[in-house]
Amino acid sequence: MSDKTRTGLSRAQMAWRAAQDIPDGAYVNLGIGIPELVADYVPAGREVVYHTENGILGFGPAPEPGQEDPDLINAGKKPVTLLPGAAFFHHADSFAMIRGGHIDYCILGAMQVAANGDIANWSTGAAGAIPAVGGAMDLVAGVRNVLVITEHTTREGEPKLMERCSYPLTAPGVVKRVFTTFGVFDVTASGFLLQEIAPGVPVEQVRAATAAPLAVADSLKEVAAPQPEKAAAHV
Amino acid sequence: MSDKTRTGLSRAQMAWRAAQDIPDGAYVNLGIGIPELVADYVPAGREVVYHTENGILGFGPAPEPGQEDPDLINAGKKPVTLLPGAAFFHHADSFAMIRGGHIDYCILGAMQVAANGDIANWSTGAAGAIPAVGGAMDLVAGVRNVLVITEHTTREGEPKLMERCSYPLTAPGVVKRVFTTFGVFDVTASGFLLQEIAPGVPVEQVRAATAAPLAVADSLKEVAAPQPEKAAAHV
Amino acid sequence: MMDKRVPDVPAALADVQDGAMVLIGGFGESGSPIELIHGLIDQGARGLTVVSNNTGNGEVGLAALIKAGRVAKMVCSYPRSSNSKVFPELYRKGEIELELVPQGTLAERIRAGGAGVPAFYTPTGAGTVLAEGKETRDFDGRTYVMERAIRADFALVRAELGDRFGNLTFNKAGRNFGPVMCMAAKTAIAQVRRFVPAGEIDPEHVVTPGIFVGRVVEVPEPAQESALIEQGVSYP
Amino acid sequence: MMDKRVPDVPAALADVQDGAMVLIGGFGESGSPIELIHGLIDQGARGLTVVSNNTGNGEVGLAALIKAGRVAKMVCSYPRSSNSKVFPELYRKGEIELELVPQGTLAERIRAGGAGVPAFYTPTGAGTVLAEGKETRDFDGRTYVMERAIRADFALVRAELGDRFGNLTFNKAGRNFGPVMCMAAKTAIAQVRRFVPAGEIDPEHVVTPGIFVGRVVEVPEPAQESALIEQGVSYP
Repeated sequence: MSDKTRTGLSRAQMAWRAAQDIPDGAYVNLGIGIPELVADYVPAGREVVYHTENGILGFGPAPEPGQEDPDLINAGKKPVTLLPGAAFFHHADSFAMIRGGHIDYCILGAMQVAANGDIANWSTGAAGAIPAVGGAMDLVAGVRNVLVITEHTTREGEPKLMERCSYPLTAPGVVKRVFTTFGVFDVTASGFLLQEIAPGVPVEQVRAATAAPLAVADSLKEVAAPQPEKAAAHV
Repeated sequence: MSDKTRTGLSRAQMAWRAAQDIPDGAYVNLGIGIPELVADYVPAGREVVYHTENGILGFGPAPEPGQEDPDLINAGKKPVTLLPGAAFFHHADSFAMIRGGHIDYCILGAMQVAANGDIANWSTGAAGAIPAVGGAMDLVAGVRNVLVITEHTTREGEPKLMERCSYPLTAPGVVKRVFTTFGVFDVTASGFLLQEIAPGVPVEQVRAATAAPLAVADSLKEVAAPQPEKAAAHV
Repeated sequence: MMDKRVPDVPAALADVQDGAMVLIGGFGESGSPIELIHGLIDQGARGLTVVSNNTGNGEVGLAALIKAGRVAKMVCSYPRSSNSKVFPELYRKGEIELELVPQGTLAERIRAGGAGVPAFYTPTGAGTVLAEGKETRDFDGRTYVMERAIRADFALVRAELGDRFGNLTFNKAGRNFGPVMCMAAKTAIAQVRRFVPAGEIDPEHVVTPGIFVGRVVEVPEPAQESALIEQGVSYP
Repeated sequence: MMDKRVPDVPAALADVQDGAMVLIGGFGESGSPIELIHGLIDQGARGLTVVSNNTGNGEVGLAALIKAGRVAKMVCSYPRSSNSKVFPELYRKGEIELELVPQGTLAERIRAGGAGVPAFYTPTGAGTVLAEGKETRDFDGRTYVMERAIRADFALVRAELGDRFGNLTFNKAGRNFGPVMCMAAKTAIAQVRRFVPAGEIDPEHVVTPGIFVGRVVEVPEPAQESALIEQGVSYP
C-alpha cells in the first residue's frame, strides 16, 4: 500500500480535513482514535470547547509525563489537562448536554455508515463478543452534527460505506458527513454525495470501494489537506 | 371562645404535639402557618434538618433584624439563616428530594382531610379564585410521612375532617396523622382514629365537629402539651 | 474566541421575537432577573408565553411585563402572592391565559426539556384536577401522570459570577430555577453581578456550565423587587 | 445528633444482604470506591446485582468482586476494557447476567430513580437492538424509547470531602456517577478522602447534599486500581 494514489489520505489528513468543518465557538465531542487527532488541526483563531462524557467541559491536551491525575481523564480514559473556564459535572448532567442537543459536533469512528445516515459503530453482532456500547448511542442520538472519520474500507478491504448497515445500528439516520481515506462524503436525502476527493484517487476507485450508489458533486474538488508528512508532523 | 374546654389546644400546643413525633435525624419540610411553629418545639437532643423547596437544606431561624438577605428565604418567602452543614441546590434537585422520598416528614396545614387520607389544601375550587398550587402537590405525593396541623373546624365552624373532601384534592390517600385543636387523629384503613384528646374536651364534642365516623382508641389519653400560655411563650 | 459577554441589557435582548417562549428565573424576588425583565419591556416583544414560578409583585419586574400587556400566557405554579394585583386582574378579565403546574413538575419539565427527555412520569398531581386531560399510567401499583418537557426560545436568569464561556455561579437560594432554565432555552441570558476572567471560577464550583448559556451581561447592583415596591416604583 | 460518619469500612457495609442491588460509582478507575468494593468482598454478600459503568480491570476492585462470584448480574454500559478478563470469562461461561444500557440512559435511569420519576422517554437507542422489547413512542415526529428508573439498596461511591451530615464534594471527573447514585439508593455509602467539620464545605459548593447520603467513611489514601494492577495485586 505504498502507492499514494491508492492509499489516499493519511489519518492525520483526514483529521485535518474534519477540523476545517468545526466553526469558532463550537462545543465538540471527539471519539476515540482518529477523531482525537482533530483537536490538533482546528485552524488558528477558532476556539473550540471540548466535552467528554465522563464529566468535563473545556479540557486540553495530555499532561506532561508525571502530571497525570487518574481523576482527570477523557472518555477514552486517557489523561487530559484543564483549560481556563473548564467545568466538572456529574454523568446525568453530562448526558443532558448530549441528549439535549447542546453539543454542536461529535466526530466519531464507525464500522459502517449507510447511505440513509445509519451508523454502526458499537458491535459487529458476532456471537460470543462481549457487547459494549458506552456513550456511543447517546452521542449519535443527541448531538446536532454527527460526523464520521474512518478508513474508507476495513483492513480486509471490505467497504464501510454501505447501502444499508449489516452490523447492529448505533442509531438510524443521523450521520451528516463522512471523512474517509478517499474524500468527503455528504449524506443526502438521495444517498452519499462525494464532495471532495483525495488527491490522485480516481472516482472509479472510490466507487469500487463503496457498497452504495455514489453521486459526485458538480463542484467536486480535491481535498486541500497538507502533505501527509507535514500533517503527521503535528501529531 | 375563652372557655378552654371548648377551644382545646392552642396553635402553639398543636405545634408542640406535632414536634414530639419528629425523631432525631429527620429531614423535615414545614408548611406555612402553624407548621412553622413546630421547629420551636422539637425536643432537646434531637437534631432535625429542615428542607425548603426553594433550594436549601439545613436552614435555621429568622435572622436578626437588618441581617435579612432576599436570596436567603424559605418557601414562605420569609428570611432564614443557615446552620453549619447547610447546602444550596436548584429546583429540580430540590423536588427530586421531595418526589424521590428523601424527606422524612412534611407537616402541612389543610383545608380538609378525609377519612381515607385524602387532603385538600390548595384550592376551594371557588369560581373567580386564582388557582395556585406551588409545591403542595409535590410534597404530599412525595414525602414519606405527611402530617397535618389544623384547627379542628373553619372559622365559620365547618368541619375540616370529612368523610370525603369537597374541595379539589391535593393528593388522594396520603395523610397519616392530623393534629387539631381537639387532639391527635390517625388515618387508618377504617378511617379516623382519635389517639389523643385535648384536655377537658369531651369526645362527643369532637365527634360533633367531625364530618366523618370517628373511632376512639382504647388507649385514648390526653394530649400532654404544656399549658397554652407556657407554650406560647416559646414562639 | 468564545465570548458570551454582551455590553448591556438591550444587546442581550435584541432578538427576542413576538410570540417567543421565555423562561424567567426566580422564586418571588429571590433570583429574579429584574433588569433583564425591564429590558424586555423596553425591547417591546409581544404575545410572549412566560414560564416562571410566580407572576410578580407590585408593578415592577414580571408584574410590570404582564401589566404592559406583553404576556399572552403564563405557565407557573403560584400565580398569586401577598402583593400581586396585575396578574389576578388580567386573569379575571380573561386577558391572560394560565397553565397551572405543580412547582416540582414545573422544574422537572424544564429540566427534561434541557436534557432531551420529551416526557416523563410523576406521582405529583395524580388523582387531582391538575391531572385532568393528561395521560396516566400505573407503575408497580401506583398511578403516575405523564408530563411533557418544556423547551423555550429564551431564558432570563440572575446569577452571581459569569465568565466569557458563560460559566455561572448563583447566590444562595437565588439559584432556584436558574440552572434548569439555562438548560432548556435555545438562548439563555444571564445577568451576573460580576464578570470574572475565565478560570476564576473553580471548575469544581461551576453551577451552570457555559454550554447552557448563550449570553452574559453584567448588572453590578441588581435592584430588589421589594425595595422598588417600597419606593413606589412602577416600571417603566 | 445527626452523624453519618462510621468508623471503618466494615461498619459501613455490615448490613448489605445477599441479593442486594448495589450501585457502584466510577468510570473505569476514576471515582471507583475501591476500598468499599474490597470491603464488600470481605463482608461476603452474594447474589448481588451491581450497576456500574464498567466491569473492572485486573483482579482488584469491581473485577475482584465479580471474580469472587458475588455478582449475579451486571447492569452497565461498557463491560469490557483493555484490561478486563474476569467479566468476559464468566459471561462467556454463562455464569453472570448482563443488562447492557447506553451510558447516558444508565445515568438518567439512576437519576430518575433518585428523583421519584418511575419512567421517562429517551431518543437514545431508538431503532437499535437495545430498544428491542422496550416500549417506544413518537413525540413530535421522533421515536423515543421508554426507560424505567433504577433504584437500589446501596450505593458505594468515592468522594473527596464529607461531613457528619453526609454532604459531599468530589475530585474532578471522579465525580461521574457519584451524585446520581447517592440519590437512587436507600443507603448511599461514601468513602471520602477527608472528614471535615460541618460548615467547612461552603453551602454553595456542596455537590451532593447529605440528604442523599446514609454513611460516610474516611479513607485518607485510597488506592488506585491501575497502581494495584501494576503491582500485580489480586484481591483478596
